[in-house]
Amino acid sequence: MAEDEYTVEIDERLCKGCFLCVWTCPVDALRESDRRNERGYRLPEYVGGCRGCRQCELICPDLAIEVRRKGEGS
Amino acid sequence: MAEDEYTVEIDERLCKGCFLCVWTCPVDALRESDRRNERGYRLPEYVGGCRGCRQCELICPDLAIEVRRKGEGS
Amino acid sequence: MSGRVEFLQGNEACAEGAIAAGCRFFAGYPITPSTEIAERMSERLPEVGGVYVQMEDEIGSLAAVIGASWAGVKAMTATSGPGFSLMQEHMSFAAMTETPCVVVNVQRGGPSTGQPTKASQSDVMQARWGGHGDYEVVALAPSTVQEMYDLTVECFNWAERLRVPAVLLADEVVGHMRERVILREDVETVDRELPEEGEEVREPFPLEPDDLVPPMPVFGRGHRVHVTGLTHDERGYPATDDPEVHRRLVRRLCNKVRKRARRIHESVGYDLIERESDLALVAYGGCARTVLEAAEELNATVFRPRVIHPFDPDLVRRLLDGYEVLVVEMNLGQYVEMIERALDAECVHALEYPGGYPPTPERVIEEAERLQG
Amino acid sequence: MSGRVEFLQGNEACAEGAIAAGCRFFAGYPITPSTEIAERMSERLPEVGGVYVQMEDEIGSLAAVIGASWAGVKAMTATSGPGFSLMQEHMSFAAMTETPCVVVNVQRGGPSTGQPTKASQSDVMQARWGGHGDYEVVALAPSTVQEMYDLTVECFNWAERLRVPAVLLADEVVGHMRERVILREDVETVDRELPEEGEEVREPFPLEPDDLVPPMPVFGRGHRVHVTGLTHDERGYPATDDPEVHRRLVRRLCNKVRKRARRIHESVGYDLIERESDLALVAYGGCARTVLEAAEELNATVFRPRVIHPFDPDLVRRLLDGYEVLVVEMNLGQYVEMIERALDAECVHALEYPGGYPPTPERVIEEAERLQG
Amino acid sequence: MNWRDLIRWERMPHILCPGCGNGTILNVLVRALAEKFEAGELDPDRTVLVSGIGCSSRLPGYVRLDSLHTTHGRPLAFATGLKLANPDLEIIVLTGDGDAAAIGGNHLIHAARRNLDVTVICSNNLIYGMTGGQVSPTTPEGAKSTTTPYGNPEPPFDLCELVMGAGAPHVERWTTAHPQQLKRAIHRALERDGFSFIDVLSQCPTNYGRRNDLKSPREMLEWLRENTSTKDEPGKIRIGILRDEERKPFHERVHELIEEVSGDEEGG
Amino acid sequence: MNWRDLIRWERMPHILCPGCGNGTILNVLVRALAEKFEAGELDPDRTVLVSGIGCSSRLPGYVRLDSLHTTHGRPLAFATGLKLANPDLEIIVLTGDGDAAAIGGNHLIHAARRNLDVTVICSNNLIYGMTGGQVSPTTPEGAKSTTTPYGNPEPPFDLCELVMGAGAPHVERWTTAHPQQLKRAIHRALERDGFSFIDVLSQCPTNYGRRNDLKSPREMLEWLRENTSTKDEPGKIRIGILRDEERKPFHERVHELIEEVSGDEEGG
Amino acid sequence: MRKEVRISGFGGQGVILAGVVLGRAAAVYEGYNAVQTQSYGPEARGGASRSDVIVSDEEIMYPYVRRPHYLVTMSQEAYDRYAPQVREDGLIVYDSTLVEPNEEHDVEHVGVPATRIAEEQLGLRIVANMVILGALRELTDLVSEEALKRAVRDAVPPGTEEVNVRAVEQGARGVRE
Amino acid sequence: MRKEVRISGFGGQGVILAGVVLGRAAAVYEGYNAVQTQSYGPEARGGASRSDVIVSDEEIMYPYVRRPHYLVTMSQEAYDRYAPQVREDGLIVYDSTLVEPNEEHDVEHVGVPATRIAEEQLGLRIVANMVILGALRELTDLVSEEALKRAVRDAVPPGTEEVNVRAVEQGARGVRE
Ligand SMILES: Cc1ncc(C[n+]2csc(CCOP(=O)(O)OP(=O)(O)O)c2C)c(N)n1
Ligand SMILES: Cc1ncc(C[n+]2csc(CCOP(=O)(O)OP(=O)(O)O)c2C)c(N)n1
Ligand code: SF4
Ligand code: SF4
Ligand code: SF4
Ligand code: SF4
Ligand code: SF4
Ligand code: SF4
Ligand SMILES: [Mg+2]
Ligand SMILES: [Mg+2]
Repeated sequence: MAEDEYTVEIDERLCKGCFLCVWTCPVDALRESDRRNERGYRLPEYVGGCRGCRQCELICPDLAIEVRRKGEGS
Repeated sequence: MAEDEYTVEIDERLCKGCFLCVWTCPVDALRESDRRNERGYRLPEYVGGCRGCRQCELICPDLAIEVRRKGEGS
Repeated sequence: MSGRVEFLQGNEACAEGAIAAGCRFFAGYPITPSTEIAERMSERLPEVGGVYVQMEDEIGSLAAVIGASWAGVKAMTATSGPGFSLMQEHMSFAAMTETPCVVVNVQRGGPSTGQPTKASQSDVMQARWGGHGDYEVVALAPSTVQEMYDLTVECFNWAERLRVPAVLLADEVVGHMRERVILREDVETVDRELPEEGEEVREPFPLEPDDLVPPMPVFGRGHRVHVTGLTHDERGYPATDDPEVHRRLVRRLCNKVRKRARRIHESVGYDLIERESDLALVAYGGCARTVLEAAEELNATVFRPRVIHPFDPDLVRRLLDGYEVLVVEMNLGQYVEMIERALDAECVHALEYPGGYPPTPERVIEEAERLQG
Repeated sequence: MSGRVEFLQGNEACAEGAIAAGCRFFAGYPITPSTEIAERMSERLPEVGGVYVQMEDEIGSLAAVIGASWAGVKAMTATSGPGFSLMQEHMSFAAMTETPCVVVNVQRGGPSTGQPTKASQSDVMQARWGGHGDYEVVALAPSTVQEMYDLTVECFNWAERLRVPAVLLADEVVGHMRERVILREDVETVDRELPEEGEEVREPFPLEPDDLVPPMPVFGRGHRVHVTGLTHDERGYPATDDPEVHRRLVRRLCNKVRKRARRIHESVGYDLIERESDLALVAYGGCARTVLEAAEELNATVFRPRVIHPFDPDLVRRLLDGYEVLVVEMNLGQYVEMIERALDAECVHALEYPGGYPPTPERVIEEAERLQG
Repeated sequence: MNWRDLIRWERMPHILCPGCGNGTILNVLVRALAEKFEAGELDPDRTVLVSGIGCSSRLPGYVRLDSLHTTHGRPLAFATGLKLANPDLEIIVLTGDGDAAAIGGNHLIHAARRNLDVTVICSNNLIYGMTGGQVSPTTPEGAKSTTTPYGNPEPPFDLCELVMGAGAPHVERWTTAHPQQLKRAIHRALERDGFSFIDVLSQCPTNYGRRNDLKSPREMLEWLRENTSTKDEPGKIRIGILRDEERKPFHERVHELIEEVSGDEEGG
Repeated sequence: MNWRDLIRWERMPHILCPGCGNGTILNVLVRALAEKFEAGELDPDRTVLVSGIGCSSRLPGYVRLDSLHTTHGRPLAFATGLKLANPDLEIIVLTGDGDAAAIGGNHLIHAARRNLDVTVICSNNLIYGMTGGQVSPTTPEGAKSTTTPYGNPEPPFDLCELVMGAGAPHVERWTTAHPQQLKRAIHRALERDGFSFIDVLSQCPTNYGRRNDLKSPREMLEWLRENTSTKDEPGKIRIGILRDEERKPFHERVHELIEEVSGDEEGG
Repeated sequence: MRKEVRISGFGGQGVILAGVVLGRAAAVYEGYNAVQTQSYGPEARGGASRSDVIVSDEEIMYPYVRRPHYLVTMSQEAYDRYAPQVREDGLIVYDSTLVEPNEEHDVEHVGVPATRIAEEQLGLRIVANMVILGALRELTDLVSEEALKRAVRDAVPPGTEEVNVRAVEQGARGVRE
Repeated sequence: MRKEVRISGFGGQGVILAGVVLGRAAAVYEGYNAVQTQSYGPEARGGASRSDVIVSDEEIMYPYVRRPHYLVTMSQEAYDRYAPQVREDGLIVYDSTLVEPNEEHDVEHVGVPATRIAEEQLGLRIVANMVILGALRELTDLVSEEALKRAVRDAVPPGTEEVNVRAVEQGARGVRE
């Protein structure tokens, strides 16, 4: 499998585990994990395959996601 | 001219001289007069020819008009 | 007291008290920390055949309550500071039209949106002075969940007896705490006096009715009355140009409450725990709980009124003259201004305690000691 | 005083005073007997480049005024009792957000719709206590058409100086009468202090600003501030759970007015006509005209405050201690309750005179004579 | 029952100005009511008038029925309480353009949404009459009023569009130049179960006409007659029945719920 | 400008519940704004957020712009003052269904009528979120809330119909399941001179979903996606651009009048 | 000097304006103190209308007219209502076109056919108020003619200054003759 | 006897209900006085949640918990925040599935794997609150087991009475063993 063109970063401090990102991703590049953050919310995780549509970024109610094209600054 | 079938009574205490009755009468059976009531309002007067349409009665803002078919009680 | 023993929130007890008092109509608009009253009413009223309606705002809520009252039904609303502010025009209307109704204000921190979930007693003066014009209301302040029940009943009774708006001046402390409450079955309820059904009432607002309160010609019973917030004569007709009509009307509206101040205080009751001390503590509502505890420690006298309005300066004078008085309130000094009117202002001190919680007993003791030392 | 001599209605003079004070925004809703203020503003403001807008109600009117004030423009509304009741939530909001604004209440007979075209002073306590929560306002009462002009200017100045809502507590007597008025050109106007333009203001609500009043970071100048009616910290951010933040905030909001009580009274001025007598008459607003005349006849001392709120009990004590005091008001006893706090209640008497007109001097003399034995 | 028995004659003549459209509305209303009472379709002892504040809102005070003259803008909120607390009452709300649509706009749209069973007769004289002629939310653009001395810069509401947008099922518009049609409209409104709104374009000669080149009541009625049409004609205001649907009224929904919950057919 | 510069990070995480639609609205809004600022089409120093009270109304407190968090229901009245007093301000009003259409309904319809130049984003979650889940004027019939334990007996508003009935020229409806479209709608609204209303169907998982068989935020979005359509489909809620007209905004009318009267091009 | 004046008539005759003009003349152009009041409200709708003015060289405190020195009246209703209140040493100036004086009122009366003068000599019925005001001034010297005319010019609708000033003059002439 | 109890955890664990049940048991079925309070508002959204109960055989005036005798805690965050406030002679009952106690807090600790018991023995994670409440009762005898069970039956959603009562029993067993 070719290396992803994008990175998907989730700010664990902000995430509240609603999994809307998981719901919206058209390519299932995100999924629920069992990891919890400090406040006890379960976190999503990036499993690869992002196509950079940024839908997860835009829907996240907690502004916790940043999708970046590799090699680009933020 | 045949005698009118209707009487048109104007309660002078109530009339405020707006002449909407005069305006509405389809047969010009009412007209402005120069008589004034106690409060100084000019009064309309009945000049005959009423056809009993009761439009004057219904439009009068001061409930001052009563149209009666002759020989009928009120 | 016989009745069901329950462990309820003050707000829930208030709703139960209303139903026990005969309330069958509630119109409201949610607002923290009073919302549980509306919520419980929405569940309970249909069970007893009553109507719950959530209005578009607080202005409409009190309007609907007044409307229901003129339909002959005991009616209530509940709110908190911001909503109570919006109700003031209709408090004034209810007073003018002599409409029995109950308004619960579960006080939270103000001004403005302030501290929506925290306790306060900063609407005490507003209860009397919030609307325009001269009028009087009855306002009662509960200190326990049981009193949320009992004083709600009292509010209905005084509202009906006097044909006035009655205010339950609660606060978040008692509104949100849970305690044992006996849902009394033996509550005494008072119903407004009605004229004979089917009789046209030609003088619905007589100048000098018995006890200053005329019977209430509610709608739909053939009384054919006109009710207006304008200054009106005995017939209920607008008479806005006659100074004498206005004077007699508003004086009666005030006097029917003012002249009963003592009777209301005595009937609703107050706590007076007299101890051998130069110091008397005064507190009411949720804050009084602290003060009762502190007074025990301090061996000081305590006065806890349940009736906030009408104020009875003579009573206060009789009870508290000669003491150094410390008034403890969750605000920046409101009831204390009334006490100052009754007593020598120099002997009256205040522990002003806004912030969202009553002071601890320790804080009150500290203040009392500072005062005495 | 230099300026144009005019013969105007009090309400018209008020509008002219506002424009002289720099008011460039008026939002209102018509109501008798204040409407002429709106009417004149609708004509005059466009002439001087200002905005007149008639809102959908009084709630919206004061909201728009507060909005305009945050846009950096001096703004005002005018109303009477029923509308003033509707404005109470926003009085409380203006106090909490420290928004300079002026609210004119031309008082008419209440409660409720009452006597729409008749004079009254029955919203005096409402001006201070009408909204929920602890806050303070400045309220001034004019007795002449000239004072309708001058005290409107003072209202703007105190509103801007203290960042508070200021109330012109007028009444139908002075609102509707016509008198000579000098539209002074030399009015001293005060403008709020502003932070440097373009500078982000990180602490718009410092805990202890100079004189307790922080500069006002109006919108559109790059300050990037958040303004809320919730209890807020120095940064303006909601902090509704911290008792200390709330306490410090509301104490400052009240103290910036309370601590200046004397200064405000001295700066705005009051009438004290001392005569050799045991009797002092107290009156304000339209009613004071009667009392000044009666006092001359009675050879009694007169105190006429122009500042109604904040009350200064020390000043009153200093001026009136030792007198038998007769307070004359067009209501059922409001200002007199404040006087009772300051003086020995037994020496304080009231001529309560609702009904739509001030008492005649003869009526006051009669009352004074009855009192004196 | 004769309409004369419905007037509080001891209060007549009323305070309205000469030629005021509110007078015609009063006239038409009492006749419509008398007819309904006469026919036994309504009970005068259970018919209630509710109004706010304004010249139009003074009308209930002249009618010998139970009536509640409330605060400015709020009659529909009071009516909501009356109707829900006693569903047997037949409620007619008399209001003005300012009362209904300026300060009272919110109660208007919510009553329409809920389908509160009341008949609203809005005397729409395009002005605040009672307070002496200030602009109202129905004053035409450019018109003069005491607070629009340079002409009204605000676009007005179409009150019928507004209440229909809020969900009102029965909406009509007539004018005081159409008293017969107005009477029939009131009959229809009283017959409908649910929210009926009648927008009555009306004349305020004192405060609107004078300032807007319509010197007499007659000129104003002439204008109303000429500028309205029961058809969609360009440049004319549409009058007539604008919507007439059936929906269950609010009090029935509420009382059905109560019966269901309380198990009591009588609703307690 | 990067959208990150528009967030008051020191206040994050915000107080909204997990999966709250208001969060998505905040997200979309700050990105739309950042794009406008970046393009030089708007000036951040002159862009102002105004809100009432409710969860949705908390959003301005997280955005690093001038913002006014007012009283429940009144943001549009405050905005009227701001805009008229300083027409250079670009004003965005963030409101909820309760804030805009219950207590605030009157200001909503009057702002629409006047064509006040603001962009209204109404987070319509069909419930009062902030106070714990009471019925709102957009709660569907029969739905459960803490004050409709037996199901809601009231018919809801269609907010878009309501504001169109009041005269609003630019009206769109989207949902939080359509963030891209919502962002474009916000762009359009900011570009329009005049009253723009965006009804955003949004989710309150805590207080609406839980009581109405929509257990998770995802189920709620699924519901929103499935029950809405940009075409008129039976049984579906219509989303999209519902009206897009041009009319002169209110502040321009007022300031033209001022210029005319004062003879001052600058309006004083 | 302190004089109480009541100007009365029915709605539409301009009695309010007449009072305002008189007060303005006194306060702005004569340096007197003057207070004008009137009654508002339902009672002021239709029927009798009145405008009260107090003119004084001292401060005017209580602002309402109690017993007028001068009553100007342009309608029978107003005459009947207010004539009994006039002071014994007072004066009643009435529009003789419209008012029939009553012998019972034992104060000085002067009749001026103000409405007729307005209609016939000025061609404008509605300036009768200024005619009678001119007459009052002439009879009482409450303010100077010059002051009154200046106040008239200030207060009447633009474009009608001249006819109103002429009305004042005609009124004066009417009682001088 | 006057005992202050704080029950804490995160939102959704039912700590409020646990407090209400305890208070109800004491006030309704034991004839004690009891006051239950909790914190409302933004601070109560997400994160730590708590329910305070005071049980006493005398009148309870000041209603808030100052220094708890007993701390029941079902989350680390709550444990960390509230453990330091417990009285020296107090007791901390913690859900050992979720909380790691801290040696620094020198008061008696009892761990109960409430969440595990709820999940494994009752098949319903959300009754962990009743498990730990049962444990508290067993350890403190604050109210009788009977009283507690009756209160549970009153307060839990209809249909879930039995599982909740069993949870109480399992909690008691968990500390008895
Ligand atoms: C709260 C409040 N605000 C304002 C007023 C003053 N007011 C009385 S009637 C009225 C407007 C009347 O206009 P409308 O409703 O159109 O009735 P109309 O007189 O034209 O029939 C106003 C503004 C009031 N009485 N109460
Ligand atoms: C005058 C007033 N009444 C009531 C409230 C209480 N209150 C706060 S927010 C709110 C409703 C919020 O609902 P909505 O506008 O739909 O916003 P949401 O929280 O759902 O986003 C209420 C009733 C208040 N703050 N002020
Ligand atoms: S959408 Fe955001 S908050 Fe929700 S799970 Fe994904 S990253 Fe977390
Ligand atoms: S950017 Fe698109 S493809 Fe990539 S993770 Fe997010 S939603 Fe999936
Ligand atoms: S319509 Fe009535 S009030 Fe008018 S003139 Fe005719 S009778 Fe008189
Ligand atoms: S009833 Fe008809 S015809 Fe007869 S006078 Fe009246 S309007 Fe004319
Ligand atoms: S002011 Fe206008 S609406 Fe009012 S009574 Fe007079 S004409 Fe009718
Ligand atoms: S209560 Fe509802 S609307 Fe409010 S933050 Fe939580 S999920 Fe969002
Ligand atoms: Mg009107
Ligand atoms: Mg909502």
